[in-house]
Amino acid sequence: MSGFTPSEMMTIAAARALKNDDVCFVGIDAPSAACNVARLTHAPDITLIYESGTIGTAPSVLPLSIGDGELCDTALTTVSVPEMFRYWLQGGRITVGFLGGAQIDRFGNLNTTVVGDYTRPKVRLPGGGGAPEIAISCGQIFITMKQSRRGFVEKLDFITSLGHGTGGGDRQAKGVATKGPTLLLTDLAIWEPDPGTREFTVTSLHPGVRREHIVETVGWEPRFAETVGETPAPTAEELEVLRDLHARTKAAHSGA
Amino acid sequence: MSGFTPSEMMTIAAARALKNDDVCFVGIDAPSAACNVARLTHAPDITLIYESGTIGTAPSVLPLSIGDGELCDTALTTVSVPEMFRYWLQGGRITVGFLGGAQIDRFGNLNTTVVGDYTRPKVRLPGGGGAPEIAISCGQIFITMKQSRRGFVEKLDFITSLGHGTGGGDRQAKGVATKGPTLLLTDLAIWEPDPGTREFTVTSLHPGVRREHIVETVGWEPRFAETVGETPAPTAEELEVLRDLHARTKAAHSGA
Amino acid sequence: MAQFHTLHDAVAQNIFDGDTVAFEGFTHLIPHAAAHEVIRQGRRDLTVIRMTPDLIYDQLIGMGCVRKLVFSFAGNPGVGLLRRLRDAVEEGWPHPIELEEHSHAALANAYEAGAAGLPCAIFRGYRGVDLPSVNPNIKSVTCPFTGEELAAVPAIRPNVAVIHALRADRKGNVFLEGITGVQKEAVLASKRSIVTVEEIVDDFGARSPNATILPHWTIGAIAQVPGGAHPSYAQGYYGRDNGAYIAWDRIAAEREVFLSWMEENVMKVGPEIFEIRTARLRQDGGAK
Amino acid sequence: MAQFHTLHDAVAQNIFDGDTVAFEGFTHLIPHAAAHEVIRQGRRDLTVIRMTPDLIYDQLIGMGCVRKLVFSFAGNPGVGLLRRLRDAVEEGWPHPIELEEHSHAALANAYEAGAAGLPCAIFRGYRGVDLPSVNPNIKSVTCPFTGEELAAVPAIRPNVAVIHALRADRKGNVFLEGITGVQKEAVLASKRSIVTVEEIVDDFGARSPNATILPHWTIGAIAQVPGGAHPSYAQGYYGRDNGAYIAWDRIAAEREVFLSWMEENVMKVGPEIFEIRTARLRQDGGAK
Repeated sequence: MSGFTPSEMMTIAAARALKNDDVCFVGIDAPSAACNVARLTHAPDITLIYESGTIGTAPSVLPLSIGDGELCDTALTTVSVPEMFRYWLQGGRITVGFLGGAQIDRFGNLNTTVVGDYTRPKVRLPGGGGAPEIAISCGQIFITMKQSRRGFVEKLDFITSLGHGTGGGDRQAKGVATKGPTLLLTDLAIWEPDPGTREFTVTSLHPGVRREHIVETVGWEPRFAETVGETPAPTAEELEVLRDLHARTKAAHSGA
Repeated sequence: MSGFTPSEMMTIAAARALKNDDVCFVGIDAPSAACNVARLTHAPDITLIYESGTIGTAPSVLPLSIGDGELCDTALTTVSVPEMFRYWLQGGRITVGFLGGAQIDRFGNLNTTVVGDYTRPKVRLPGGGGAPEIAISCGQIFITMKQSRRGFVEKLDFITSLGHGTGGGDRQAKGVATKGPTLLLTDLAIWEPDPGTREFTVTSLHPGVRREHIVETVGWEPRFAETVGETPAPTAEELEVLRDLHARTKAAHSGA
Repeated sequence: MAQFHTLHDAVAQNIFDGDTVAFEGFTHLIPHAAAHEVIRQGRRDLTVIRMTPDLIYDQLIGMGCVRKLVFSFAGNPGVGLLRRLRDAVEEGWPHPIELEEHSHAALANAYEAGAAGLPCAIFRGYRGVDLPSVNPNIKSVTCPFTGEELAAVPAIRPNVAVIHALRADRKGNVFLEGITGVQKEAVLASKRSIVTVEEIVDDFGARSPNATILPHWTIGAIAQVPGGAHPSYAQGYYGRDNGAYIAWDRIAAEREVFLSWMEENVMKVGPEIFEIRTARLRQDGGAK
Repeated sequence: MAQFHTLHDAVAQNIFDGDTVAFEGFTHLIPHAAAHEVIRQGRRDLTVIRMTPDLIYDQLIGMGCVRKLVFSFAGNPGVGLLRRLRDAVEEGWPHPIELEEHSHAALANAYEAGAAGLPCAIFRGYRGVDLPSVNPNIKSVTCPFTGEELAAVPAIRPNVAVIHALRADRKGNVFLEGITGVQKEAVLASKRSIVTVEEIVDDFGARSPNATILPHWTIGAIAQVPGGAHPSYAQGYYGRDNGAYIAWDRIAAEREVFLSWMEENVMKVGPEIFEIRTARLRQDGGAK
């Protein structure tokens, strides 16, 4: 792997999965970078929505928070937070939501609440924020996370947001009609749910990544698709757009 | 009764009952005139709200509808209709609501839905509009209606909005904490609820009106307070303000 | 995804016999031109929803387009009753119609719930009144925290919402301001939508960051129809034609007068007539 | 009825030990100056509500003002965790605090229900997750029309709402725009309110007819505190001080560093410091 970092590969793989007519509920960090790279490359008309209420934003730098002023300045319009969660998220108008977390299990359930016991936590994490309802109201969910045994666990300490539950038809049985996590984009691979069990399965390894790397960084026995592809390396254009975005962002945030 | 009409007396009596710090939910016709006369005389800071969403309006002419452009042009701000009914009316922020109707009973319950049977009506009236919730959510209700045996009935054909129900504590028993109708202002008199039975009782006769006039125009045996006053006749200023408002209104609406 | 059409095509491709259609606009921005196109195209068996039926539904009902009316206040604002609606309800002319009657608060909440993707709305309402006894779509839920009983009505989810807005941009984003009523909610609650607009602009330019804008991906068909709200009004474009509202009372009083008025003023003309009708009102009522 | 006060008096007269207080502002317009005044006046046993606790609650918690926290996302946005909050939850320093944890959707709906005078909010949420098992204030209601089970949470009804807005006029009407978050709902849901503003103007002048304005009769106390949102921002006045958010992570890491920072930057100064802190940000971030 030379010429790009695993993080860059993860972000660019996420960007590629977005379509020009998608309406995305964007989180901070990797999702924000992925959505904006998509907008600046193959999906110029993609609609980006941040939970602060900004609809159709086109920031020139990545926001540090989900409510930076530039998101509002470049938005088609900005609505109140209750309206955002009622009319836009719960109303079923978001095609893709991005999630990540401190812990994920094989079915794409996520924990961003606590490590350890809820009442006596080892680490008190930020909590769910928008995630519990993003997970059930968006048409589909893309998850971006870096692989590690601490994060990719056999059993979550706390279920903050629902993926495919216990697998199979469990998500539907819980009264949720949306697709849930359809892509898990990591620094090492692309994972997709098995059509039957809904367990996340490696379908593509990033350039230079071997199966052992996956096994070593996941706290369960990972499954691989019958044919595992190789993720195309970032193009020069993709890398340039992403790096320019990060450079502009760094300059803007340190200058402020 | 010379120098002013019974209608004018009714409107001016209603205007006088409004205070400078009231927040009024205004209907069309007499209530609109009363509220605007109050604003142009003793209550310059009164807040007028129309159900179209306009908050703090100060129209120079009376609107023909509750959503005329001038209401919006002169408003502090204008909110959506769902917000008007949720945050402002149901939220308990209105101190006085005005109601009227085709029929009223002695407890201030009103009918604006049908004359006759609901499914086979003799006259299909407009229906409740905002009235059912205005009646229960405003701090208190002022009713303006012209007296007639057709309108002041022993029993309503249909209860569109709640007054004091069957009297006494019935309103509270129905789970309604607001005061309900505290004033009934007619072309002939001022009525107030009896403190115990909540039946509307004549407390003041307009100049020149005798008790027989009340009895003749009401479909039940009307009650009179122990001491019945005489409503002060409209002052020259009140009449001038009201007539100017009507003249401006007529000119504006026929000119349009 | 917003598509630009003629009004004829917008209606032909989006409203079908038997549909549930909400034509909204609260005094301001009532979509008269679109309703007239529906009448011209002879749609039948419509369930029409509207808080304040107004002239627009008097006309649809009188022309026999309507099977059922969902409403909360059926009057000619400031003038009187709706005579064609009364004739249908009281005399069954041109045919009987079904009524589903609510209060304003109920319908406003029901549109809001529709926009919010909920199956029902809850609110404090209908206490001590008769409407719940004649409308089975008024139920109640109990607050699980306080035990208070709240009214519940089903969310409104029409097949089609029809509104008139001030302007669209070339992408199909739609802008409205002033008295915005329940139009945004009606569009968001509906599967399809038709939006008539006063003008189509390159972009909306300087505006409040919180302007009421429906993004193009929430909109179905857009048709430019200047004056398309007449005799209602479009803030900043033309004023309300109060005289037409007052005149309607006489036109609607008699079946024959009504039918010949509709023949002359709706059936024989097209949407372009609305610009002519509002020419005078653009001078006094609402120059931008 | 809005009363103009110094920030000192606004806090002294409206926030008391044991009160439930919502300091709101969603990234934009966070009322830092008011929170610092509460810390200076030594309030105790507060129940504080906020969707995104942020630095402002890290400071209130670290200074021992808080008995209970109601929240949905406790992070330093884009930077990391809130170290003073973690210390209280994990180590009980300076004393243990009680947590009532929700999702954003739940709290947004709960504020909305509070503003709307309802006892509870219903929404589609919390399916298949663990939060309802640790928060008894998450219940459910069944839609009486479809049978769908919906989540229910109690409405938020604080004793006091504290917000920072852009401007007030001389009557005490309050104007905000941009990312307005849940501030309007928080004020309307509360019994009392404190609003700090960037400036007081004679009148708001030309504006959208649908501008977000809280009428003076919905407001309690108004205090002019230019820069009062810092290190958050005020759209059109000054930009977000991202550097201060990043620096906070280090300041809050150690108890002693935190305490001495608070002594220097909060206890020993007054609200006028906020104008000085934002002077530089007014040039780059957000000249009007």
